[in-house]
Amino acid sequence: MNDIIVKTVARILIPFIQLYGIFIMLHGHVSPGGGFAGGAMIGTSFVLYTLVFGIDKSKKKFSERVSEYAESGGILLYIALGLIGIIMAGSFLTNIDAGFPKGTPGSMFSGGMIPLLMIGIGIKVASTFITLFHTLIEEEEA
Amino acid sequence: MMMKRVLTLVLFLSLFGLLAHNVMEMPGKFTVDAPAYNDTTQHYLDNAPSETGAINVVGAILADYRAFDTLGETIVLFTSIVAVASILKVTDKKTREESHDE
Amino acid sequence: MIAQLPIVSMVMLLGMALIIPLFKRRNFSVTTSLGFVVLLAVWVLTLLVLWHVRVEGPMTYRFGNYEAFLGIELYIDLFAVLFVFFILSLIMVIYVYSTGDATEGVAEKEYGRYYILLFILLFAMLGIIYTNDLFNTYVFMEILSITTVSIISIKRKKENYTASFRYVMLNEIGSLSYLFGVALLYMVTGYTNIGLVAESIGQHWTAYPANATTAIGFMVVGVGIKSAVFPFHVWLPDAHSTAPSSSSAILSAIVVKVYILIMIKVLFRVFGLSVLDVIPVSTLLIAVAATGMIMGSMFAMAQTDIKRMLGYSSVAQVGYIVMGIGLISVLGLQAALFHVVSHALMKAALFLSVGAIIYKKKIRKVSEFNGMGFEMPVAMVVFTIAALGMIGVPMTTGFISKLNLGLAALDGGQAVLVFVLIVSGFLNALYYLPIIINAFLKDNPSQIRVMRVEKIPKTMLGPLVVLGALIVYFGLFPGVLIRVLEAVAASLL
Amino acid sequence: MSALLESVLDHINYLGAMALFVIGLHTVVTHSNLIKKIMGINIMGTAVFLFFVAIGNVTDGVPPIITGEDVIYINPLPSVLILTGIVVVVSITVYSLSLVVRIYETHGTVDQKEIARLNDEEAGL
Amino acid sequence: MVWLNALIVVFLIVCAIAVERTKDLVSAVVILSAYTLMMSVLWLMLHTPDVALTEAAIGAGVTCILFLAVISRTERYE
Repeated sequence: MNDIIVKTVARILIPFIQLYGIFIMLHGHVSPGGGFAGGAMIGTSFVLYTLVFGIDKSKKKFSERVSEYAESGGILLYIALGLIGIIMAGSFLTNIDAGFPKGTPGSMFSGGMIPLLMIGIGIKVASTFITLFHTLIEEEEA
Repeated sequence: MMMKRVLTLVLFLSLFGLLAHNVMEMPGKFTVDAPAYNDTTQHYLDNAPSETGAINVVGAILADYRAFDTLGETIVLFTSIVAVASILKVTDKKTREESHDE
Repeated sequence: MIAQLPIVSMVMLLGMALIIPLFKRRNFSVTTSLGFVVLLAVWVLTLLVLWHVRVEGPMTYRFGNYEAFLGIELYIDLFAVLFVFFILSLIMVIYVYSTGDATEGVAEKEYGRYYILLFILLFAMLGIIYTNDLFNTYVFMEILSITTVSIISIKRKKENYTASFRYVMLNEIGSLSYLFGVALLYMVTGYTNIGLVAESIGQHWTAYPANATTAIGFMVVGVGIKSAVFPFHVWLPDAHSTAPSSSSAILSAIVVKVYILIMIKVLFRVFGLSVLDVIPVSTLLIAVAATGMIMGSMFAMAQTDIKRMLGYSSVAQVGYIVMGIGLISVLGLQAALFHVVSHALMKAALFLSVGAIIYKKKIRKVSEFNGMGFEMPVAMVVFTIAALGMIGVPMTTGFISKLNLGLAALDGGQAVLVFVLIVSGFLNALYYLPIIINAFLKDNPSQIRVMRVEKIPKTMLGPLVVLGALIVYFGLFPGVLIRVLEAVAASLL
Repeated sequence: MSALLESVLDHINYLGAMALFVIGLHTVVTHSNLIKKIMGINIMGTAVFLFFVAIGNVTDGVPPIITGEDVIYINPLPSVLILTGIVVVVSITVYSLSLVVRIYETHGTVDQKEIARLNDEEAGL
Repeated sequence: MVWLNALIVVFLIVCAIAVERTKDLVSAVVILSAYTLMMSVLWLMLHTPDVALTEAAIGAGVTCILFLAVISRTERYE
């Protein structure tokens, strides 16, 4: 697709979509949303990028190496937070009891490990959808 | 052929009829008196901000009270990537041709 | 400290799955040996938990230190930990075998992915058995269904794709039916914790009788599809016969049994006898099971492909287990649980020995097995022992479980079922005995006889011998196992 | 008549969920196109989630974001269960779609009857 | 409000039947997308914004893109 209008619009839109996705992801504990929706939005923005600029360019931006690290990293962050719970409070995935700062309910920095978990989920969801889309549309060279 | 289609349609319609009949007996309009709105719900709504620090109760349950479910769900995503890669990723041309021959 | 062991062992399995990608470019044997070390460690930890539970009684583990009605709970009683221990032991045997033969059709570059999926599968099975939460069970069921289907489709043959597709569709119908059942139960009880649902269903089910009926229907049908109870078995033969041999063994011996354990949990833990007495679940289950026992064997007789034959035989054997459950008595449940163990051992032995023959000889037709007893004696002897077990010859576990089932049926006043058992055993003999006889007595006419004993790798030989020995051992000395299972059955009812 | 109508309107979301579940099931079981089957799974999934949402709903309630005002909140637990469920169904969908791609490459069709016919031909040869 | 709810449910059922009946798979995906969006509107009406947001992003967005990607690699018409 070599349409200049599509390219320009996409170039302007994509950062905003990603920004909104990150906003949704980080505000999971104070407003509707959370890791799933935010991660899906970031993922879709990359899908848009792929559709407009082609898969080769998109793969440069989000290479397989990065996606591999993001996939394992999302879960490893989750497990690490869970293990902190075991060490500090004697139970897997403990939040406030394990010493995570509670903060003021309603503010951005509150909820202990909840925003961290949301980031982990968001990374996982986003990278999953990008990788899956790339894998699905990738034609084999005959 | 036509007969078979009509039969399956009747079968599914009667399944729906059975389910609809059953579901009509269940508690209808949900209020705070509904059986599902019990002490668990009340506890979440009253104590979630003080116990977890998050005012969005859905987020609090998702990532704190029932965080183990969410761990399971991220593993589903991880598994789906591995599964899709295991059938779609081209490892190299030779193995593909071998495996598609037969 | 001991309370943390179940979750630690689950995290270890998960961690193993996550670090396998890092080893991809190295020597592959490093990965498999590390995997074996992890499995061994988990096995030892489970042994500790088993000992602890045997002495101290059941224990609960609560995530995030929240009360049971708020969070998720693991309930580790003898039933759970015994079967986890059994599954881990069997998986270890199959794992050793698979390092010799994961290859049957799996491309070399896919080995890493195969073991990732294997460890996640194991994680999901542990989760399903330990968890005490209905929705958590659903999540683990979905992990289990994706992993099981993808260890079939990883072989990348065209028949694998269609078999996996059918399997994944029916699996998903089953999962969603189960989830619908959970929704219905949540609607009137307001809990997802199994213990609390069971408590409050006693009060609510008189007010909304249709609810309990619909929920039990959805959940039993959902789990029934996944465990291939007779009318829903259509996916099983294709899926189990096309999979790589070690996958077939895992699917047939373990995964199907895990779904049966969920069915036991749902029927006895969630609903309990007060509901089961009123809703005619027992009659339906027994009718379905008896039909399955006969029809499965009939279908198996018509097969020419040996792995498809074993698949249909699984349908019949699941019927035995469901019959034991359907009797709704301590004796019946104990017989069903014993058959879960004995069928797992026998089916694993059958699939692995057939797998060894396929690995060496590349034959799959029943008729080509003539004279195989001289060419691959060990594999064929193990096959014979397991097949005799399937028929129900004394000195094998199969005999003990059939005896138990027959006694339980008589105890429940269902003498017809004894007849069905005998007929089914006879049918089993009709398709297993010719293979054995031909393998040891007949020469293969299509091949020029080369009296050369085929050597199979030690990693494949060892597991076969172990499984054969276990079948005979539990056939001769079933006492301890039966006593333990009787205690488990009594605790469930 | 009006009593029945009122009862139906009270249960409209449940009835809708049941209807969609049955329609989805019908699509999965009887339709021969594989992609349509996957769509049927998606419809079944949303039906179950609609049922969950309807359970959690409270008439005139507000979303469970605690602001300290004196209002009735809806039940938050079903929402959480659905959030997990949605992602699970998407994962299954993607996996089945990738199988469809491979089936098309090996069989040249995505129609189940056609595939069964091809397999029969192969077995006959 | 109740009537609007009923109307949406009827719309959903019609959409679901249309998905099954349509011969053109791309149209079916578009109808499925409309179905999912209407479902998330219904969920918004039932006061569950979290779920509605996620369903709109994942169900209507990602799922339909993946369906289209697969249809582009296979057949469009049944």
